[in-house]
Amino acid sequence: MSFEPRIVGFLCNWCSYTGADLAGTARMKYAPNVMTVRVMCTGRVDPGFVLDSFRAGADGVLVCGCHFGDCHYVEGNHKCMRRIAITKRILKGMGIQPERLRLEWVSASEGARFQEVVNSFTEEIRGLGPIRLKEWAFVPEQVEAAAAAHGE
Amino acid sequence: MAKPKLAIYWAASCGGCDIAILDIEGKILEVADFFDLVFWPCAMDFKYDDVRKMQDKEITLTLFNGAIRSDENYEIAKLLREKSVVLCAFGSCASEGCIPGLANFTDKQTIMDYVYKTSPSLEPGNDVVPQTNVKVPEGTLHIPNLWNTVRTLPQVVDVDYIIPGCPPQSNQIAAVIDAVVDILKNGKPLPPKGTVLGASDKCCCDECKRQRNVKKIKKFIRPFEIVTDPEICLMEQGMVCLGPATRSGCGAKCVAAGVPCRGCYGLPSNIRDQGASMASALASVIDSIDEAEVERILDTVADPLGTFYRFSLPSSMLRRVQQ
Amino acid sequence: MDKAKITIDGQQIEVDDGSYVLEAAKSLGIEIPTLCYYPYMVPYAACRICCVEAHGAGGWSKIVTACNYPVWDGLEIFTDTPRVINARRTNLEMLMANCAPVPVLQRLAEQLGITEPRWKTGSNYTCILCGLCVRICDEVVGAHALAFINRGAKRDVSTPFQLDSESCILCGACAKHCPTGYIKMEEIENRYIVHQEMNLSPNAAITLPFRQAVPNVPQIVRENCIHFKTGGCMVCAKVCPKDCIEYGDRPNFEEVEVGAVVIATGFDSFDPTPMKQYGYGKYPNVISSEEFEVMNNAAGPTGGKIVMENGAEPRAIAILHCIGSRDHDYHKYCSRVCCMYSLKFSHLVKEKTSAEVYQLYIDMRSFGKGYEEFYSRILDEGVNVIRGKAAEVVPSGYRQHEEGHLIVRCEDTLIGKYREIPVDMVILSTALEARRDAKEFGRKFNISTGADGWFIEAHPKLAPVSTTTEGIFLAGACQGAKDIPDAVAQGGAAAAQAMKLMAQGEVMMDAAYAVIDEAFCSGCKMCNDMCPYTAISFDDAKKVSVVNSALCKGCGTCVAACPAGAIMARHFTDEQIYAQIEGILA
Amino acid sequence: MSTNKLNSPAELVALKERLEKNRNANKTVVTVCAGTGCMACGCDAVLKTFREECANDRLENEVEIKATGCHGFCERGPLVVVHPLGVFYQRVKPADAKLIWEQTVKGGHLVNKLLYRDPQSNQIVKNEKDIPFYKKQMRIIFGKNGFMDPTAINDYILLGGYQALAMALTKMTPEQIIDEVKKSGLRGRGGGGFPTGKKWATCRAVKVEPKYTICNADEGDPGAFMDRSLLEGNPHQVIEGMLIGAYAIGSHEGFVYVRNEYPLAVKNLTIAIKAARDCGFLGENILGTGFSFDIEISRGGGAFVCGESTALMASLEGKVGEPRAKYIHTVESGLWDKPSNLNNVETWANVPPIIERGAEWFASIGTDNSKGTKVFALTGKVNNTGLVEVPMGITLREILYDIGGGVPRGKKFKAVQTGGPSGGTLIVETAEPKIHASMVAYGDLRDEDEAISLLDLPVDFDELTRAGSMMGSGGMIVMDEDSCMVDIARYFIHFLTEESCGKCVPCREGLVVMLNILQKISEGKGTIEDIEYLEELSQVIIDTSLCQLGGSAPNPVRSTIRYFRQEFLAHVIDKRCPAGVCKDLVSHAIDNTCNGCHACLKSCPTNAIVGEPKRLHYIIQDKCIQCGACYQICRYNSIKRIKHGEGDKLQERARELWQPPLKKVTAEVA
Repeated sequence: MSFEPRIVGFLCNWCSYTGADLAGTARMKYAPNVMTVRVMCTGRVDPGFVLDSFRAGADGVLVCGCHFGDCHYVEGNHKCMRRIAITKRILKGMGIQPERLRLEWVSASEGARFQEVVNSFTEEIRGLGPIRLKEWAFVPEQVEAAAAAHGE
Repeated sequence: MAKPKLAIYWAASCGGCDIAILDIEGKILEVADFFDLVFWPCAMDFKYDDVRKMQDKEITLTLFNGAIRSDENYEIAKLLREKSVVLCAFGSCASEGCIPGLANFTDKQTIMDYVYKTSPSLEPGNDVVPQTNVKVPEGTLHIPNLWNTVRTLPQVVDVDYIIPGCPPQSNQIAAVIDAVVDILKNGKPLPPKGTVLGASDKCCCDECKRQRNVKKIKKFIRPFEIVTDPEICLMEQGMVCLGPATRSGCGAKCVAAGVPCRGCYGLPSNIRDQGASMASALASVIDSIDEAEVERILDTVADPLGTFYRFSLPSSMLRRVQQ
Repeated sequence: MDKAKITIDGQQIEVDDGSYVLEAAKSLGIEIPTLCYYPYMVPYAACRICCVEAHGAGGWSKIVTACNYPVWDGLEIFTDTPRVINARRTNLEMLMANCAPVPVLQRLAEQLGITEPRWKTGSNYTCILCGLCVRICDEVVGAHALAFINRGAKRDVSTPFQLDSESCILCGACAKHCPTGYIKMEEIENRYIVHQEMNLSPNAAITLPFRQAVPNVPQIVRENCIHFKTGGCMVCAKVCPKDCIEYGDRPNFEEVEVGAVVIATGFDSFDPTPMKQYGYGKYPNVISSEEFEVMNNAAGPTGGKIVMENGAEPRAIAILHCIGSRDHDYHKYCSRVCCMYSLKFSHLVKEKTSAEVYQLYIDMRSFGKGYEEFYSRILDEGVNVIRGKAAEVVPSGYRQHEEGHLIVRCEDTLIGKYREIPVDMVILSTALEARRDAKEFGRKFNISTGADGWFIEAHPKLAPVSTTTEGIFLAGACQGAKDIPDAVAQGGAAAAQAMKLMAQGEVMMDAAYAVIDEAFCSGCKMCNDMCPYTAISFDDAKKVSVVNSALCKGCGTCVAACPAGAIMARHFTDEQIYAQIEGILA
Repeated sequence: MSTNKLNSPAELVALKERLEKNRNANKTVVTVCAGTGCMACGCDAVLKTFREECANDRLENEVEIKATGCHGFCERGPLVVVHPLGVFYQRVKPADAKLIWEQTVKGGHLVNKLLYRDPQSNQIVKNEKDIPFYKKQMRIIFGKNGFMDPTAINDYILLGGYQALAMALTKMTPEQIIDEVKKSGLRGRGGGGFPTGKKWATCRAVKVEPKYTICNADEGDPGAFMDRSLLEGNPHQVIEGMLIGAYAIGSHEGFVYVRNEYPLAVKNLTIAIKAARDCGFLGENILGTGFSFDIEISRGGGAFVCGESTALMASLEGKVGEPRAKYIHTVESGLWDKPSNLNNVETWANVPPIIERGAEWFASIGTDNSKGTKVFALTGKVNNTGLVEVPMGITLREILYDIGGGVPRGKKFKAVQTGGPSGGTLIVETAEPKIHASMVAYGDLRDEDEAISLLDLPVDFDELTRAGSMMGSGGMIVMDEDSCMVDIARYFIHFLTEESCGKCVPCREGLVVMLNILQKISEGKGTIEDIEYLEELSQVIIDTSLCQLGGSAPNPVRSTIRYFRQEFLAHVIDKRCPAGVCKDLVSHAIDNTCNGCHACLKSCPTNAIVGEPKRLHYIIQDKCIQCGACYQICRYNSIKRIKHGEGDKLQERARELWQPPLKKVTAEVA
């Protein structure tokens, strides 16, 4: 069975979430891989959410907000843009391809665009393959077994 | 009544925490007076076997400093957990990984290669690399195995309390000891499990005397690049100061000296990832709405990960770098 | 001050000692002719036209100049003795002998009964060297940019070294007071049609801010006022009988606390200069609709006459619709009002001139009440309507007599033919567009603008005058192109909305807002500047930041920014979101 | 020069005595006139020669060489006087200086060829005072000039200088001084003739501080140079006069407005002011009396109008030199709107003698209303030109014949013009018929047309004014029969047109109109009406002009029409210029008296004269530009100025009559 990426999508309430809604009501078909978390504004998206998504097993994170100038909260999207920029650096430093995090501007009227973004991102992640965080959890049994092996 | 027993141990650490304990000055006599010091390898000659021989929960209090990064560290951690009533992660290494935890940015093999093969201070051609088991005529010599990933104490055993800091400030140690004495002497109830002792819930800024105002940053600078204004928030002067994302308790001494906070007291209670939190805050105050300019400004942050995760990498959300 | 009793032509008058005969005579209604006298300057006594005969005790008499002869008690003045008249006439003749027949001299000559000067020296100066210009620049304006040069018959008025003066402040006082027109302001805009500057009045320093201003009192325009350039002049203060002139007055900024704001900032007119094909700015007789309005104004530069650049009446006018509207290169929207005002223009043109009018339109959108009827009426008036957007305006230059005329090229889509229409004037019905500072302005009120720059209403159908910011309402063309009835209707609605808020006395709040936990906030002030709604303030007593929940819109930007995790976004807490992440990835 | 400040009048007296004691009355002093006139003739070189000779012979201690101020007899410069012999040498060349040095200074002999020879008696005159030119003069003001070095204050003190000041400051109140000046009858010498004492009294009465004392040294009249000579030759007397005046009116600041074309005057005055300051005559606490006064020099650009008091003050203030109406007098509101007392150089110079010798003495000189002396600059067609100081009331005849020595080349006096450009031209004698023949025909006889000779007119303020001229600053231009009055009027009006400031209409435009008319007349295009127009314009310009420059500007026209109406009529009716000056109305022609001396031919700038030597010469009329060069040069009176267009006719006739000259033709000419 082919790899089905798991993607967390943070969508702003006013543009992208509505845009997604529009795509839905317009019966536009798009990849089901994106699981959305609604936030009031992309300005709410904390880098911690992104890191936590990867920790929790996501293969990609998509953040969608209003176009510059259209932000319902004037400039929350600008702040998001800056935070995403720094988050990508963290991801890169942590050994995760920064492409796995994508920021897109989708307005309420851009259902088609939402469809296109989701599809292309899904395909991109599919190309990148799954990520499994190595040695994230501490498993005593593994450690003890190794110790035993060494202790001979 | 028999004296309560106290154990102090160091795992992967620099020894600074032990010195910090000694730094409580006269109080150390009070400690010696009140406690029966049963285990402190740094200070006196004790054998692991002596501990192994003890009854379970015979030790009243264990102050454990140092990260867990070898079989030995892990074994003693488990041992002390068994023998102690209260196990305290003492200092940054034990509680969040600290400097030893930066090893998680790389892996065991790279470290071993560098230390024993490629380091410039080595004689060329050296290929003597320590082995866990070496057979010698007298038998097999065993060296504990170094782990690929550094762990924190709470990640490997159940920990009751955490005393943060690299090292914990002496006055905070003294206060904790006073509280412990108070509990033991007067039968006061224990704080809930998991409480962070010797620190507060607020962040470093709480103790910082510098004036804070609107922060708008066009370029990040490093401490040696300017002569700092003694009155104004270092972050407003363009430095990456981890103070806002660091638990208070240290007295903000570094900041008072003009050196930005590096975050040794660890993350405050309400957040999950010190580095991400700091990064988010920092990105928020960058004074630009132009993507290219934002990237340019971010380029001025030297070693962002090392800066944001200097003390907390093993306890952060991602814990280690992915290869 | 001491008084002096003097007699002028037999009439007695008591005036201030030391005042001048001319003023005294004036107050008696005796007009003494003069060429160089100006009430607000030191008498110069150069023209000698004002001479009168002074008689004193002891029977002496002499000719003196009235403008600067100080009165004294017992002085007797005669203004019309033969000697005086002769002196005036001869002096004037001397002037006329050397000067061009300028009207001011001609008039005076007529008054003194001279038909032709007895002498002519052959020189023909326009300047009569009355010195008004030099003195006004010196004494009143204080710019000291003009002076007499040379002496005797070669005397002239000039700037230092006869170069462009650096001291000149371009006030024009010299030109204004020059009685002969010798000094002229270099006319840059010697045109009937005032492009760009949509002034309804010349740039006088004392003016009404605009017609129908409230309160309807004049004000001093500092940029134009001589006093504010040189510190001199102040003639208005001398003239004002009520001492109303106050040079120290400055615009005041007053802070008013309000609970609701109605934004009605209107629109900008589209600048058709970039549309090269219509030649706006290139051909003088291609004008914008706003310029046509200025011209049509009875108080405008042409006095309401519809004229071409050269002052002549146009014989044919083309009105081009949809300039900048319904145009993929400029504005895609329909500006809604142009069709109707274009029709109005053709009506006005027909009414005021005998010109032929051509309307070139894409679609005639006469949708309002009575509008279609007006359209029919225009058609009855003989206006030519051509369905087809004008392609270009070119000069007609085939024949000499056609110079300066224009040709409008278009396709008449109803007959399917290419047409060239010769006209004298082209009016461009320019689009309505959002004010260029709308975006910046919107930021002040935290309201957003759409792609076209118009302010966005909260909901196009359900909340057409509200905005996403509570208490801010929109009215008129700032929200989108609309005509007067629509704007008035929207204004009424916005006012009602504002009234509603006031009547309620309390404000309903959204449940999603941010809260700062004092226990965790250590006052780093990271969040304070973060809030676009200035909902976060700093509590200096507690050294913590606090969120005003009434102002907070719950966007959560501050929550993400707080490095200590002290801020909580209600309904979007960290725990909730982490739980969601955990949940969807489980 | 003393650098010791004098702190009391007594010290001044002591200084004078000391100087007198030190002076060797028998010491030989060679004075060389270093006035501008002599300087132009080369007195510098003469002076240098004397100094060299003196140095060569090591006689510096025995002989003093002194450069003095103007002696007045400029016609004969450079002038040298050897004291104590009192020998007066004239027209001394540097080579002559050597001769004088050897013969007179060292040897005590006279050098006859350099002595003055009276043209009338043909006698040699040894002493300066015996020369007729000086005999009729009364040198009150210029008296000290010849004896002192203008740059040496001690010379002035030795000659009694500053004694009047000391007297005024210590023995007289300001009121007494004003009284004395009033009694003396001194009137302003600048031209207006306003009583000086009255002016001072008015200025003193104004209760505004500060008051300014101004000396008008802006001498603009062409031909007048007495102020210049005075400032150059005796600046201290002017300074002393100003000091006394300032004390009288209560002023503490003074200005000398001097034109920058007088560099020597500026230089000498600067030196004198500094010396006076050093000696304590200027500055704070003068001579220990508590009175303070100082003088500043202001140099003018040389505009004629700046001699007018209000224009001068405007110029002093740094503004354009333009007059303003004087309905409020400058003594009340002048320089910087403060009371300002302005007097002319010569007026100031008159003050010290009045104080020193008393009002009665001064009032004894001159006529009823004009007291004292007046300096005239005698120029034009007269033998002895120069500066002459004469008592008021002297007749024109005395000035012209006795002092001036008559008209050169045996021509006849025609007119004398006094008072500068704005003055009038007075008839003296005329070769023309008194009444023009055509006048009878027009019935245009007037009172003024009665022929009168004004040769015996006493020269004073009122008489000159009555005669239609004015005293002015003292210019006196003598004209002989070759001067055309229309041309003279045109010349002066042209000058005034150029120099009018242009502020008021009558002066600026009226003069242009007048000039235009005069031009027309001199071109033979005038009409009878033009003369009437000139008279009418004159009246209106006088009536309505802003300042006295304009108010007196028509004087040249008025006076010439008054005395020489017939000459004007000759121009407008006969189209003829009797004096043969107006180029459009005259032709030059050679008559049969020509002896072919060739002088005229060489002088002609356009080569219009042709002729072989010793043969009759001939003027090609088309080429002649009527410059008159030949007329001036012809010694045989063979060049005739005749009515325009008649030259060839005369020359045709001359050709018929001409005969080769005899050997000795010159005898009949002399």
